[in-house]
Amino acid sequence: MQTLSAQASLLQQSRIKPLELVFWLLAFAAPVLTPSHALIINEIAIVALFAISLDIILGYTGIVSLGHAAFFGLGGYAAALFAKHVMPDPMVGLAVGIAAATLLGLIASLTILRGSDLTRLMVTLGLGLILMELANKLDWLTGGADGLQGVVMGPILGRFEFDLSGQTAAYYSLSVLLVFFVLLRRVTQSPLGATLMAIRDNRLRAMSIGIPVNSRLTLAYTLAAAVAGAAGALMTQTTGFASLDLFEFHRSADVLLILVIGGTGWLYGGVAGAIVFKLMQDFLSSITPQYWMFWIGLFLVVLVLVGRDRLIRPWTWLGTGRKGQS
Amino acid sequence: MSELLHVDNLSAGYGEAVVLSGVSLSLDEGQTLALLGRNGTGKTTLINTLAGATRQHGGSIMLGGRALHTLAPYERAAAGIGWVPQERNIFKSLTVHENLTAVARPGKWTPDSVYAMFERLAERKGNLGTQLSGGEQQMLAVGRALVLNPRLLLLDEPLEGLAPIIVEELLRALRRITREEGLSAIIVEQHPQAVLAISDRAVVLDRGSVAHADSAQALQQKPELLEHLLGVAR
Amino acid sequence: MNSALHPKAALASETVLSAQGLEMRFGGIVATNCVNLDLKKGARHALIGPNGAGKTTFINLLTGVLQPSAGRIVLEGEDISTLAPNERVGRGMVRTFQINQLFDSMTPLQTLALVVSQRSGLGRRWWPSLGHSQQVAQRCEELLTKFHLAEVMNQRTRELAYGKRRLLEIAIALACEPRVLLLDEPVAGVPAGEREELLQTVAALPADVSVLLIEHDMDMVFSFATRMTVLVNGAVLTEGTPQEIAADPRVKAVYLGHGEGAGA
Amino acid sequence: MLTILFDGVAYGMLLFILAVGLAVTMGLMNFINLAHGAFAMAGGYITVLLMQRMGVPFLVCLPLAFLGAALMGALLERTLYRPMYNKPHLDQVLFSIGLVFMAVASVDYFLGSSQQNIHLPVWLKGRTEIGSDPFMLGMGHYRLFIIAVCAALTVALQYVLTKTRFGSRLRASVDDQRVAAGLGINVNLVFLSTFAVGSGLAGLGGALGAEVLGLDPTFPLKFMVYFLIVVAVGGTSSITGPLLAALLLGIADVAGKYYIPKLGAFIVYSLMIAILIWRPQGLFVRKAGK
Repeated sequence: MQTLSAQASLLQQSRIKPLELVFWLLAFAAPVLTPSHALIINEIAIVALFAISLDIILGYTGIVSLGHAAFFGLGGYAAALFAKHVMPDPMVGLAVGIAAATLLGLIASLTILRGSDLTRLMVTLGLGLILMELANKLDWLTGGADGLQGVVMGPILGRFEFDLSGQTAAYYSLSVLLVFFVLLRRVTQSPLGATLMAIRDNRLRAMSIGIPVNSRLTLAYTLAAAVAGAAGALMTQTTGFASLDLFEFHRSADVLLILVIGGTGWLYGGVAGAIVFKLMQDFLSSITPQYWMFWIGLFLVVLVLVGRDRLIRPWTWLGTGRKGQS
Repeated sequence: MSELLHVDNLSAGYGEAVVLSGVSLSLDEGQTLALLGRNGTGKTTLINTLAGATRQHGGSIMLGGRALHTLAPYERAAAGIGWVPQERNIFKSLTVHENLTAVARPGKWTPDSVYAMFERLAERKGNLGTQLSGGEQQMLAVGRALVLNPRLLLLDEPLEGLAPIIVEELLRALRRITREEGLSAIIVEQHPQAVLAISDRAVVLDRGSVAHADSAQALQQKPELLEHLLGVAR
Repeated sequence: MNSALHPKAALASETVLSAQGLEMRFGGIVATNCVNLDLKKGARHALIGPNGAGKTTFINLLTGVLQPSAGRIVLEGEDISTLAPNERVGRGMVRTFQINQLFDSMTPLQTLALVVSQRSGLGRRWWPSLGHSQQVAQRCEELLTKFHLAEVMNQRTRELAYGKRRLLEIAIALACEPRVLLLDEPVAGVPAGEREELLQTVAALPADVSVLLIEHDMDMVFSFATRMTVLVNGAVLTEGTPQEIAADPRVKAVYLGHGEGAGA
Repeated sequence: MLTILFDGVAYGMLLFILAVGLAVTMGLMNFINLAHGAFAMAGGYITVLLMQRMGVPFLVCLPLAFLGAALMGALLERTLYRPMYNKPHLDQVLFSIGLVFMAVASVDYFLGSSQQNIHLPVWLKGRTEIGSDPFMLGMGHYRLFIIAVCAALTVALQYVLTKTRFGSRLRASVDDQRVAAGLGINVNLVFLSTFAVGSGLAGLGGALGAEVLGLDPTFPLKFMVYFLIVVAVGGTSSITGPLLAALLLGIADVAGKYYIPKLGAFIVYSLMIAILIWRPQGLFVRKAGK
């Protein structure tokens, strides 16, 4: 009594849903509809890109990382330094940022192949801290603690100047986000994406059905690093400034929180999480400037105790709800 | 003879796998039960369920008139369970003496009485768990359960994989513990002959339920039944 | 040691898998002691023996999880003793697990589509969707129907009944198009109600797949196997047809503990 | 050069006392608790408050810091930590990060974000130097005090672990939790007391370390990495592993900052990564290990 044939069922899962189109139209309309909010839209787009990059390794491949900011920061600094010293064109700067992060991702992927969650946690954390130390100590290049000054960006595609209102920046970030989103959406729906999920769910069985686990882990980690580098590059290009803050621990922790708010292993989780997190941060810090960290902390503790999946995916409230979270 | 253990319609397993279904058996005070059956029929699962180390889906277990199945694993030793696990699982980073003193409960059996019964252990008092031979580990596992001064000793394949002379020594010790000292015990074994000789009753499991229950002597006289239930036969 | 070849199975007599003098030592302990075992094409061969006989170690040697101290493993004429586990799968040596090893957050359909794609070399495709290839979807439908998983194909694996999970466990191995299938206690822990479905499915495995079954359940062994090897203390005690093994006094001694066969 | 070594040893001993609780609880319950530093901070602030507001002498504050942090540990273990044990590692990480954020923000709110300092009693101030220049050993009295206290604590800890019944029951639980419970050891109670003592030691370490490591609301975040290095490199199957790892880390950090200030911390982190790639289960854990 098969309702859908196997192929129809699989294709139906990866088909673009109308709701998605509505979302992206709204996203691209936002900078025009609410010009005053263009800057925060730009920030949300960048954080969303950073979040979906972490989702590739955390949500889809099951690798815990507390140092994803390393790639974000490297991409940022590479793009900024390139713009300052070589060529102000944003697109080429973006490519340089991505290339630098990809290279670091490839090298760093050797560290996450073996060991337990704790070792991966430590190694990724260590990488983030090393890069921050390097950026701090190579002050002749990076401007050290007070950051890189004088980063002037040329017009995008030679026509769209970066203006103070931030509308160009917002559209630039949104378009880059869309490009990477479509790319990652295809990857996660593809056979390759399925093998990553298999490794996440059961590494032993993934090996036992012929999946070369280590090369797939390297592939996923490098891809995630590249996308994180793009997000970092967008950050420094649209703000015209690069500082040690790009590598800060709280940035890696925040993006983890964003993913958890939006739900891991679901790409839109990173986007939804970024929107909620940024708006919450904006709202809370206006009330209690220094102490919004307390509310984020409380939110995290409650979220985990209640069970991550239950909170975000409303259909699990109605469903059997037998198993609290993934 | 008053009834010590009463198991009624027990079903249990690990996670969702249901290994035992509808198992009922009873044992009187001072008696020894031989629990037989091929591999994978649920012998170890039954012992582990009595010790509280499995997921019990249903049924009840009464020990000396008190409900055992509602107790947390660590409370079952106090209730009278002396567990000798299948893999022996002696504590690797503790010395032989510490393995005994760490869990000992007041009563007739003390570390010294264990050393008296197993001289080999007395010589190895200061050695770490990892430095013992298979036989010595088995004796320590039995001794460790004895110093709990339990009402019911649970021995899971105590003779498995041991040299014949060690098997003889362990059988002598088990005979002394159960026959002379009157301690009730359930002994799980694949090879029926050795354990039937020192048991009063026998239960044979097949595919998670009781296939046959009998007195030990009666079962020893039915080789063809034994072969059907335990051997390589249809 | 093995009986005369059946005339009608002349073609089938060709050996698909051959373990030659396999040895495995952990420190002083010899877990696998010079084991020779030949699996004919389309064989239904059972490997039995008491606990601690070394069956699991032997399986880990065949699948490459363990490297043997001595001896060779030949699969269809090729020496695969040094190949990594995932490469052996590529050559058709596939195993199932006694304790379910499944992809809990995926559905049976996604799981099988992944395995079939990986097996047909599409595993690295990153642009087309999982359901893109018609052949993959077709093969999935065959497997889903054969293993009675069609009506649960879109449910989360974690929520399936235990019997269905055991069926998926074997379906995954079949999706790897094995030439040699190592079935590790397929009916372990399956409640009575769901055993029949599993027994039929195992009986209906494709004729050209050579199956090595590790099982304690004698009903299953006798209804399934045409040849049997008895492993005791890591060494082969004897090999033969089920009837020969059942009648063999040495096997009785090992299982029932008469005389010298006990313990040791 | 000897002074560097001396300071490194003092720093290492302090790190050990701060991190040993985390090592044992992680070994027992395989629980990634990044919030361990918050208990150390609690001990530090208890001492600061008692000394500044109630004039309690420094030496009396130390045991109070231990008790305060231990009490907090027991309370939190019973309420918040207990439901977390069988959750995946990611949840445990998020949970403990949440706790750290709450601790940092609330201390900042109530006690301000400025660096706290402790008025050490007179006899703890000052330095003595022995030997001539190239081999001059300069020993700060306070660092000497730290080494003495931490050494005493280490000996006491080793004694409790190896000579007492509680110690053998704890090690048995770490070895095989399932069988330990089946033989009558209340593993949850063992863990509660270990968690409390571990937090208490961290609190004591926080109080002792306020002078050397500094004390401000971001303490738990700043030193979280160091605690994790001691546990990851030292392993969790014994306390000698973390002790050696802490000493190694202390000396490497002090020496690194002195000889190559430019890349001081860089050395420590890359050393850690190298060790973890080479032996993921930790440097001092025997292959058989857990």
